[in-house]
Amino acid sequence: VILLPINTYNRRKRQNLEAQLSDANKKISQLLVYEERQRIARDLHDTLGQKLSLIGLKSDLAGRLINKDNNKAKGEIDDINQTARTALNEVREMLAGMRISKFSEEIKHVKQLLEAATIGVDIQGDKELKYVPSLVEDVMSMSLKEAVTNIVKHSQATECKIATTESEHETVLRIEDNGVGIGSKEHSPTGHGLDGMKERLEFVNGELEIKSSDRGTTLIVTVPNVMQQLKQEG
Amino acid sequence: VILLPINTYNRRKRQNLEAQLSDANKKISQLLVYEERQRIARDLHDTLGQKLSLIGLKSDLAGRLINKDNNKAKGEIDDINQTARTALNEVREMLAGMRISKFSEEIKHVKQLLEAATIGVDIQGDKELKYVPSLVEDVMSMSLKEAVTNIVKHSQATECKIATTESEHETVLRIEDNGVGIGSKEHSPTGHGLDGMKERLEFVNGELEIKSSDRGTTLIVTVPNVMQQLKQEG
Amino acid sequence: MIRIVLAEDQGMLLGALGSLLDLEEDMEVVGKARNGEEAVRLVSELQPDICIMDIEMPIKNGLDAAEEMKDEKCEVIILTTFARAGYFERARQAKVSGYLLKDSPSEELASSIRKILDGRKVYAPELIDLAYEEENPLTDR
Ligand SMILES: Nc1ncnc2c1ncn2[C@@H]1O[C@H](COP(=O)(O)OP(=O)(O)OP(=O)(O)O)[C@@H](O)[C@H]1O
Ligand SMILES: Nc1ncnc2c1ncn2[C@@H]1O[C@H](COP(=O)(O)OP(=O)(O)OP(=O)(O)O)[C@@H](O)[C@H]1O
Ligand SMILES: [Mg+2]
Ligand SMILES: [Mg+2]
Ligand SMILES: [Mg+2]
Repeated sequence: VILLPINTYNRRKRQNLEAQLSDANKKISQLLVYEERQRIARDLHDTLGQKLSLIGLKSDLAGRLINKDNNKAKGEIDDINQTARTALNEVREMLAGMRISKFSEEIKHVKQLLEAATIGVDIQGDKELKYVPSLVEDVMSMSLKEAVTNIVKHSQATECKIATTESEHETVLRIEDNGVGIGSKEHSPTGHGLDGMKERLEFVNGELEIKSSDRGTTLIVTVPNVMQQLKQEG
Repeated sequence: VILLPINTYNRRKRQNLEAQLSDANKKISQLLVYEERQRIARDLHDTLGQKLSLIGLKSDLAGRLINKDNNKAKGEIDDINQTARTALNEVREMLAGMRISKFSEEIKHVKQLLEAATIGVDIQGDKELKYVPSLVEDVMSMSLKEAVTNIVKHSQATECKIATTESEHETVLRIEDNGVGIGSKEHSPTGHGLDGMKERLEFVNGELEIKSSDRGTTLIVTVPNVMQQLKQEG
Repeated sequence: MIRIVLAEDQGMLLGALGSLLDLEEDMEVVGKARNGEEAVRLVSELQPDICIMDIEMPIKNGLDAAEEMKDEKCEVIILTTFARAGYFERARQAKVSGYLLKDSPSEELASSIRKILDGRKVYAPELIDLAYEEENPLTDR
């Protein structure tokens, strides 16, 4: 009689804790996203700060030059104009970088991109990612976008197939084109799109596999669903 | 023989979960702070974008006005100058707000600030806040910082007294200076430091009281300790 | 005449700052450096009254340059945009007389220069960051 209630109590307490824990883990994964974004924001503020200081000093100077040397004052004003425009572009880029990129929206986006380039599109599998935390979703979206941008820019393909398969253990994204293949160009690649993709994937324990021949290129992005495993153990 | 190991297993499992949970909770509380900061960051980026557009437009205008109406051109240039400074201050505040501000560290910080300005410092009461959750701690730190920045910038004081009193029901922070008092300057105040402080305090159900005469200014920040009541109930 | 050496790696900023200070009747910019090393050399060659420096510069940053100028007669002012952990403390150790915002109005900069030549120190509160060390004896009060 004594043992049973304690056991029930323990079990209930554990279930309670488990629910809280899974909730907590979800939030922690979001936290990672925020940290990453903050890093980006900070980087950009440095250049932004420089530009705003410059505008401050130059407007100071222009104010003093006016009536004394209008030509010079005009030169300073033109510099200010140019600087403000550059800074504004930086802010826009920063804002774009901070926006949450939902995978389903990225799918729509790349579809438009391919259609605009008159490349046939075939999309298979889920458009919503169910198992991945938002940091991973972010990385998947970025990978998809980079892969399709490359197809449009480099592949000369006429067809593109995008397939998503999700299981409890992993999420796989496959992007296939029937173009000329990577390495067909003589000059060595100068871009860092694929490298950037690899780096971001590494951060979430994911992988990038590239298959390429003169009949086309296939990118396979695989990410393990860790959070899910944690749930299974409990 | 069967019941005991299961019980031990359960207990160990529970302890494990509890440890993870307390760890997770710590991270969640940080997350809340990050979310708040993120919100601020976003707001500021919007205003920053607007300010830069404004600078772009005004510098365009000033460039056209010069040689035609130098007075008007000068007016636009002065606006640009003011706008750039405000924008930079906003970025600065945002960066400061994004840092984790522990109250005990803020105390050290304002001490340095006052000493650098050769204002005498007297710090009384606890330097660690025990009862407040981290969001409130953040607000307290920001209030302390703004109050002391104001003293350094505006008060002409020679002495500053900072006192913290914590009870289970409320936390009170008192910042006193022996300067010229608020409102001694003729022109109406243009800053939003004190308004910002009030707004943030409202958000955590806190209050700001300002006492000021020509013998100095006292700010009293009071925050109820709601979380504590919650803990007692639990 | 107050003789000034400026150091700033961003060309437009260097130009604007120089013109602004030259507009002050009692001031003259005698040298402009694009990095910390050049600043150290110009200060020892030209023996100015004051050296105004940016922090983030190539080859040698402003804080390291200020450290090397400790024994010169010349007063050092550091100009920067954002507070950074530990920078202010380093500036104090390098015995700089001023630590100011890069975007402070030119009258304010000019008046700070005059104050500093009167033997005072001027620090912008916006830039005083946390020195994350435990104890920092702030001696020179
Ligand atoms: N789908 C593809 N078909 C053919 N060639 C490709 C494809 N994807 C990439 N490449 C080749 O690989 C190179 C490297 O791609 P990567 O994305 O790393 O850089 P990039 O696209 O050139 O520049 P960035 O992505 O930085 O704008 C490309 O320059 C291109 O030559
Ligand atoms: N301790 C003080 N002693 C004397 N005057 C003060 C004091 N604190 C504030 N003031 C006066 O009140 C005004 C409003 O302060 P507030 O902090 O809101 O703005 P600010 O400091 O001018 O600008 P900001 O905080 O936005 O940089 C100040 O401009 C100043 O005139
Ligand atoms: Mg690319
Ligand atoms: Mg203020
Ligand atoms: Mg620089």
